[in-house]
Amino acid sequence: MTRNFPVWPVLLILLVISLPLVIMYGYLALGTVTTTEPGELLPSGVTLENWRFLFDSSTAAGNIWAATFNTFVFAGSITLIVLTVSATGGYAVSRLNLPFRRFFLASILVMHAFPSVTLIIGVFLVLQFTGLYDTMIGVIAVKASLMLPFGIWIMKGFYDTVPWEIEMAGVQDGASRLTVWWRLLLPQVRPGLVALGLFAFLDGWGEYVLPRILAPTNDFRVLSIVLDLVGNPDRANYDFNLFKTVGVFYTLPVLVIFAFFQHRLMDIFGGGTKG
Amino acid sequence: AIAEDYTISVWAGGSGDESDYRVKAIEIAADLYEREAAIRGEEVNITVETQLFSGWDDFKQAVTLAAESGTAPNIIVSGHEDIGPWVQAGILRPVEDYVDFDAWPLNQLYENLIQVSSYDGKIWGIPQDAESRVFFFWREHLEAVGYSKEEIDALPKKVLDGEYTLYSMLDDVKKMQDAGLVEEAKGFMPRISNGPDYWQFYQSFGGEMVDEESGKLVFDKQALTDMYQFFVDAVDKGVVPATYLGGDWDTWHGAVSSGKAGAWHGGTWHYAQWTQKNGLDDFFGKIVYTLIPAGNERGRANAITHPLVYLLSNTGTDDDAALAAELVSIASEPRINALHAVKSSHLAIGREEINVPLYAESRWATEATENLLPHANALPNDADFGVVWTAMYKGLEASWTGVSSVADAVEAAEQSVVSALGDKVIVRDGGM
Amino acid sequence: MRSHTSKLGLLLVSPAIILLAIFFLTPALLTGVFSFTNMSSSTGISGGAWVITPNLLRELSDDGISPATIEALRDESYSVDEGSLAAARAAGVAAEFADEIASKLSGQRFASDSEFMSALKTLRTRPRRVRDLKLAMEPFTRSVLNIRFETEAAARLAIEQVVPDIDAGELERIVERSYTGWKWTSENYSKLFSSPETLRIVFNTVFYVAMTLAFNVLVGLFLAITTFYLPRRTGGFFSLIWLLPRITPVVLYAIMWKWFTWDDGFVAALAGQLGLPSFNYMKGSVPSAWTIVILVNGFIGASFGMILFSGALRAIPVQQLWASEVDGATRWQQVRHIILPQLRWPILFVTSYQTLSLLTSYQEIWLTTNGGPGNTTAVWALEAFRTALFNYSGSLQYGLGAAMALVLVAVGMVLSIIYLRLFRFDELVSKPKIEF
Amino acid sequence: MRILLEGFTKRFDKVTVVDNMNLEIRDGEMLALLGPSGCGKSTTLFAICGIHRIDSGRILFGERDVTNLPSQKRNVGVVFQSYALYPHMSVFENIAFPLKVRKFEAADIDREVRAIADLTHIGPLLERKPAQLSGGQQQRVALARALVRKPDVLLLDEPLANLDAKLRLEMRSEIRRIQLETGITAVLVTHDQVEAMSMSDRIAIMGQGEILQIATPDEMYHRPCNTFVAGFLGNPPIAFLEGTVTEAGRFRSRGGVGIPLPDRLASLPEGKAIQLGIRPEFFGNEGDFRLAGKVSFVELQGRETHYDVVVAEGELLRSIQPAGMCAGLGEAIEWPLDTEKLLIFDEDGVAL
Amino acid sequence: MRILLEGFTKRFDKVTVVDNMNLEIRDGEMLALLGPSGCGKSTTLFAICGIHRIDSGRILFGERDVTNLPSQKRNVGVVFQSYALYPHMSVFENIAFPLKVRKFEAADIDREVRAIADLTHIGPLLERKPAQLSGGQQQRVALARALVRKPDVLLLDEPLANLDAKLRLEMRSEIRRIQLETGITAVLVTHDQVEAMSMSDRIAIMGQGEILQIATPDEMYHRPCNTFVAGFLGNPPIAFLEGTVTEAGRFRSRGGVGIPLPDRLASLPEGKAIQLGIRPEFFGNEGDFRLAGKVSFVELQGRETHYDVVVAEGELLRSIQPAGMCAGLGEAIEWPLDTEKLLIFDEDGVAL
Ligand SMILES: Nc1ncnc2c1ncn2[C@@H]1O[C@H](COP(=O)(O)OP(=O)(O)OP(=O)(O)O)[C@@H](O)[C@H]1O
Ligand SMILES: Nc1ncnc2c1ncn2[C@@H]1O[C@H](COP(=O)(O)OP(=O)(O)OP(=O)(O)O)[C@@H](O)[C@H]1O
Ligand SMILES: [Mg+2]
Ligand SMILES: [Mg+2]
Repeated sequence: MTRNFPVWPVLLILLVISLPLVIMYGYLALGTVTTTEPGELLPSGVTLENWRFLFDSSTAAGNIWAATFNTFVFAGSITLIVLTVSATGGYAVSRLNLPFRRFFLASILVMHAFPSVTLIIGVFLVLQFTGLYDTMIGVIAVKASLMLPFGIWIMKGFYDTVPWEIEMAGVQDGASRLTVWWRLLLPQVRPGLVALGLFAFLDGWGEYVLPRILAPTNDFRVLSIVLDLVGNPDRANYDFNLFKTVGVFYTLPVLVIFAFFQHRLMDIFGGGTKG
Repeated sequence: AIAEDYTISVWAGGSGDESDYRVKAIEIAADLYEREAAIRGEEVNITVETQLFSGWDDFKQAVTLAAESGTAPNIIVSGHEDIGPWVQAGILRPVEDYVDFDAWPLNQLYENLIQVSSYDGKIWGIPQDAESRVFFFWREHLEAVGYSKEEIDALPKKVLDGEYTLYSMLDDVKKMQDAGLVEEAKGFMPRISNGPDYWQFYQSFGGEMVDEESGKLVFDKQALTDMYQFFVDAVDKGVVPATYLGGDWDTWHGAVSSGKAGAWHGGTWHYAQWTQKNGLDDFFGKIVYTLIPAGNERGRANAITHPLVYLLSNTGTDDDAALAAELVSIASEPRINALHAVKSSHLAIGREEINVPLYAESRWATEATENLLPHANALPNDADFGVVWTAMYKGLEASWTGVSSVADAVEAAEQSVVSALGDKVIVRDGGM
Repeated sequence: MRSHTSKLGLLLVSPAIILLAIFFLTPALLTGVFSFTNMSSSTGISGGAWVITPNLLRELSDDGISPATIEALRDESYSVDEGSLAAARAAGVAAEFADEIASKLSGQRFASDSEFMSALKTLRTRPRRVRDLKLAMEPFTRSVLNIRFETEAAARLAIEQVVPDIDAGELERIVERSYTGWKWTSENYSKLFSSPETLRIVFNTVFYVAMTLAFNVLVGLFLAITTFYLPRRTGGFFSLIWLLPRITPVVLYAIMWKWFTWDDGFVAALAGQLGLPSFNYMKGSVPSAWTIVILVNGFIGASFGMILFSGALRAIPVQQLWASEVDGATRWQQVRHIILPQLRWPILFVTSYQTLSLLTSYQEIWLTTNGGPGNTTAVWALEAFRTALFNYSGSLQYGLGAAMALVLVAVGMVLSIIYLRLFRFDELVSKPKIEF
Repeated sequence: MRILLEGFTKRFDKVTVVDNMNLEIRDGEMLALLGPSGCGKSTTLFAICGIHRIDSGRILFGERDVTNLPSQKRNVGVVFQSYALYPHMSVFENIAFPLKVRKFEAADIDREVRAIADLTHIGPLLERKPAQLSGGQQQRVALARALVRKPDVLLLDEPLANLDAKLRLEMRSEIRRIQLETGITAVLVTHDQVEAMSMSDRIAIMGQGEILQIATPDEMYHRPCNTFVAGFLGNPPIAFLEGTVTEAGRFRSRGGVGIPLPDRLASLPEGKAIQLGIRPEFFGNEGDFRLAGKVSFVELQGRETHYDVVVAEGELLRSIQPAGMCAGLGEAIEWPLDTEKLLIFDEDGVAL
Repeated sequence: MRILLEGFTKRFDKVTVVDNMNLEIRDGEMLALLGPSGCGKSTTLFAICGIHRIDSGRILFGERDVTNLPSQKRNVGVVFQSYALYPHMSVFENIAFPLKVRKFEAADIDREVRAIADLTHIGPLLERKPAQLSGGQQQRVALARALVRKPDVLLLDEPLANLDAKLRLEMRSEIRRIQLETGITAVLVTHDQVEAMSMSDRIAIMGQGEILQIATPDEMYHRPCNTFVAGFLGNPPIAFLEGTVTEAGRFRSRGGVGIPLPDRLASLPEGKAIQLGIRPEFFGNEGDFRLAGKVSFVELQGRETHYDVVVAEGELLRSIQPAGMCAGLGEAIEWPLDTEKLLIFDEDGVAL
């Protein structure tokens, strides 16, 4: 591509519309190592005090490492379920003869439109019937299920892009459809799996409402709950910078994942929409 | 004898580290109970499982859903206003069936607090703490606008008698502002979010929340109009911004505890925050506190207390409940309750508590108990009060910010209350 | 040829179907059911009981139930006689205690339970626990007041015992009114349709969705196109920045905006320095509140558009861009005539997908303006959520909330179906090519 | 292994794509299925290999009826146009895959793969991934994978279409060599006549879902059964002149060109409407009859030169001649026509 | 318009792709840039049309130095290999686009577009979208779009690569016709020798970023300047025999085949290492000298038959002969060799 256009006006506009984000995230980062009070424009007083919660479980953040571990387990399990079920379901829907396949696909698309959180009373009843209320397994199952329509649809899109010839070749080579799926198709949709996995993980990592409502007393505290706790201004020892620091700590793994896999994430709709 | 093992769970809402005695008191009670039993020759082992919730909304949601699934804690520490809906939903056991209110320590509890814990003719809960919502003035600023020391000390009395009204307050803070003592639009700093406080203003203008006679909820349009108008006037006067609501607590605490405002209102428990965290060293030297002044002749100076209560859920066996009730009763001993009261700057629940040295030494606690609590009333225990509550605040927000006129805001609030509750609410128009 | 159902296919979709049926379909159906009830936190979800309370009696007497009946029902008196003593013994009251009651209180009548309690407390053999005392008291009264009857029959029976000659109609009404659980009703919908508030929320929602959508699509487009033309690194930096809101936990993200726009926040402070009006932009005025709401959501959504558009842009063969340059098109003409027309489908897709997500999104608004000031920025989903699940005073109206949710579901479904048509859904489901 | 299709019919959603086709592929032969795009070549192939179910008819492999067997049980090797290599596997793994799913021993797999890799000349590439191979190499890998498990029949669906001109040439002989060396029965689907003619023992020309002619390449070139077949083979293509038999043994085109008919058809009745097929090599090289015309286009092709010659209003013949005998654009010429070799068809296009 | 590249150099990230190339394209001629994949043909084209900036050197259009002009200001028409039609515009809009961005009047646009559409025979297609066109039609649209604004020079980047064999044939003459009719200066990039030879006035053969030879097709076929060029032209390709001059006028290959040298080179010193280039048509048709060998491969191509003949261990000649004179696979033959036409190169491959 030729570069025969002036770059700087575009850059300037970009910069201006990005400014709120740059400022917010900039100050967020600054707040973690300074004693800046809310409302001060210029940061002041460098300190690492805000990060004490990492070693000291007596701060409002409690035992942060346990919560971090829990969050990993939580997001990881969700990712696992979403990936497995979407990988199998997406394949079946994309490639196999099923009764009501069209209907199923259409319903999956429609399910995007569900205001999922307002179904929560219903979800609660279901959990209660199944004895999963106030358990993390229940929350994981619910969260994973809510992501499923998205996951199946995305995976279906990816399967659709794999040439039929690959599969035909596999069948010719004597492999069963299951083998074909496992050995030939899955490796082909790896970008989709990776992107979906990342999305599921990020989504699970940030989930806040479900654990709060469906497992209120569970000892399995995830970071979003901790952050909410720390961020409750009604507390006597409320500390805005501690809140920001815990927030940054909470966001950090996500950022790392994101920085490493940005392009993988961008793939998410690789199979999804038509151009 | 055979050892009896019990597990008693306690959840407390809206609680943090400073108010952890809400649940710890039960642990202490359990320990005491075990010892008493041992002396009686019985072996009782009680495990107390505790859980603190920092917020209210999620706590109530958790309790409701847990109760629905039969896993509610044996003891719930919540606001008294939940008694109404929860009783109707069948979540609670009446505590009066399990403990003797004529015996120590329950027989020394304040009558009005027990009243607050009652619903439909039964006592459902045991008061856990009390507080009061207070009006504060910054002494130096008052002095600067012409009050003498004595006049300032007499202010609470003047407020109580209705001589000093909310509008007098506006005039004073305006003067402080004009004198440059406080910044523009910072003279008066009310609560930044919805809370029982705003019902005090409703009462200041003559509003009533419940009709004595019929027990029905009351929606007093006149009082509401006057109250909304008051805040609009305050904005017009320039002592509070039109865009005030929804601010940040941290900022607010910082401002009021360092004399950046002339007058404000808060809770008795804020004392702990200001003295411990915000570095307010000489509370009584710098601040004078009163009831919420009356707004006009219809109204009266008042305060609202929003006591928390120990409630017994219907989870578990009758024996569990009986033991839980026993523990709650022990936890209400003045000495044990004082731990909570003093640590979290709440007020006593019973007459004897004032004799507990820890409490007696706390000047704030004792003074506030004497000066404020007797004049405090509480929000109604009514299953439908939430509707009125929400409607009132929406209207306040709308008129305060100037989004709609006072009349329209009142109109809208009435609309939503009436459409939701029908004739379960009495709408009072005009003078009466 | 009729297609042969693939057994493997059934096996592979079954986990998905099971999970969706349990956690999606069932709750959705339940929500539909709830929307026709008056379910709330006071009625409970799983059902209720029959209780006659003093308050109820007051209401009933207002409703014209005969005073005699009311009186009888209100009666809480305790009487110690042969019958009640026998009942007490049968209920397991300790024999010693029963004997003492018989000997000391026989033939007496007590008007309230506190009176009876005081009397019992004078007895030597009374149980130590208050609870046991209370249990012992029960057989001596025929009061129905404040007793939870688990079945309607039990309630009816109890009332008939207290008021033997009760009028059948009255009995019916009393039993009905004493039920504490939820009841079937279509009131939720009529309430929704008749409330003037509804119209405003609808308007808010439409406004919110339209504006945020416009922001998302336009900014997403702008970002995608500019980052496409910019050198790789610079472009990468901006796409990174704009993806941040999407991956930041919403709790934190909301607080950052608060910090940014509060009356002591960055914008206000900056505006103050510049001599501009400085106030709480988030809640201070309706226009600024809307601006913030739209920006808060817009910044999250723009990255979605950016991702999709970037992908679509990269799918345009670079030769076409070369060709247009050779054809003499300026950069703007290239964007206008070559790029934008080819992004038509992605734009449509983003628009429709985002419409649906925005319609049902509430978290960001909830955590920032929470609908304020004065409910001016409240949208349908938020109202549904607050009605059903989130209320400081704890009175959660599940039924009404469910009805509101259902309205959303219906709107969402209609929209989805339109979109399915629009995107020629049929083309997305091609027939399997392997027929065995 | 002899393959037999009997009354094979295939419909897609009511549209009959192949109707009642009968086709025999002889043991060990390479049969080319040649035809225009969309005529049903691939459909036929997919029916043979068991990817499509057939709507009626039978398919026999030798004596075995495989009509209702899935692909996995048919033992056919297919090379797809796109090669369909498994991109995530190395060349070795690609070739080994059919053996692996059959649970061969590792040692056996290794031996077999190396043997077939030698045969297809890809021995040194075994560790590479398909993306690291050139088109021709990929082609060979696909072939090796199809052959490694010794299939009963090898099906090739336009195996050369994706290669560039030079490679195509090379792979043609390569594939043929391997087929001959292994002696496997093979079906080659193509729409390239050169490919069909140079690679196969017999050609089956398809049009619209039916087989028009099956014959050896030579026979088909020289004795096409109709104009469609005649037009399909030959490059530059055959030119047709429509006209009538004027007197015994003579033809007159619509444009008025008179040409003697070959001796063998001297007996055609006068006035019969016929078409003359004139291949470019019949015109301008040798022959008794001389035909005049005007050169309307010249194309140098190195060794040969190709001319378009207008012989009458709207009637154009093509001629191909060795390079050097240059006639210029627009030049009037009179060139010999080898009338004995002319192809004659009736008005419906059926060869006479 | 004459185009001149002077000392043109292009680097991509330090890799020099074209180094100091000088090239003149004469006014009104069609020059073919022929060369293997990756040799820099497209790079050269992109430099001419201004898509790439050049790293050093100058580009002149007539007398105008366009080196630093963006492509919008160069007035070149380009037809890309993939046509690069704008899929969302109708054919009319596609062709009109270059005029539209130049802000022509609607009436003028209409007139020009229709004129060029007539020239390219796509008049009836103007309302269609590119997706509704066949490959050949798309090709014409691309051509029309490139021509409509009367560019100074027309650049064609492998314009026929995506077409099938038959269409390719057709479009070759079509493009050439249009170029001749408009008299525009044109550069044709291709790696297909037949295309280059049949379409262009002159061919420039490129290898590794440099121009090896520029000449007319005929001259290049018959007098290639080196073995690379010789090998590049001709289908089937030329065969080479390496060896030495044994005695005046005789050659002996490594494998021991003795062949007389053409008269014009009789004077080569004895013992000089040389290479003989033998085109397939030199062998097996006519000539005085007879060469024995064994047929190792036969390929029928309808009108002609192509043979590979092993004349000695590891030495293979190709022969192409009219169909009919059938020699079988493995048959020992002795065929005439036209020694006078042989191409002779020195050991570095430079023509003698
Ligand atoms: N799955 C299908 N559903 C409907 N029609 C189909 C399907 N597959 C092929 N067809 C149709 O059947 C006809 C024959 O298709 P087939 O693929 O066999 O042609 P082909 O001869 O292989 O053509 P090509 O040379 O283009 O590959 C075509 O008209 C095609 O449109
Ligand atoms: N943008 C680029 N960045 C780096 N290297 C490039 C770029 N474009 C081309 N090259 C390299 O420059 C060399 C010449 O490329 P060019 O496209 O000119 O070849 P070509 O002769 O057109 O080949 P083909 O026939 O395959 O199109 C190749 O080695 C190629 O890899
Ligand atoms: Mg095909
Ligand atoms: Mg190129």
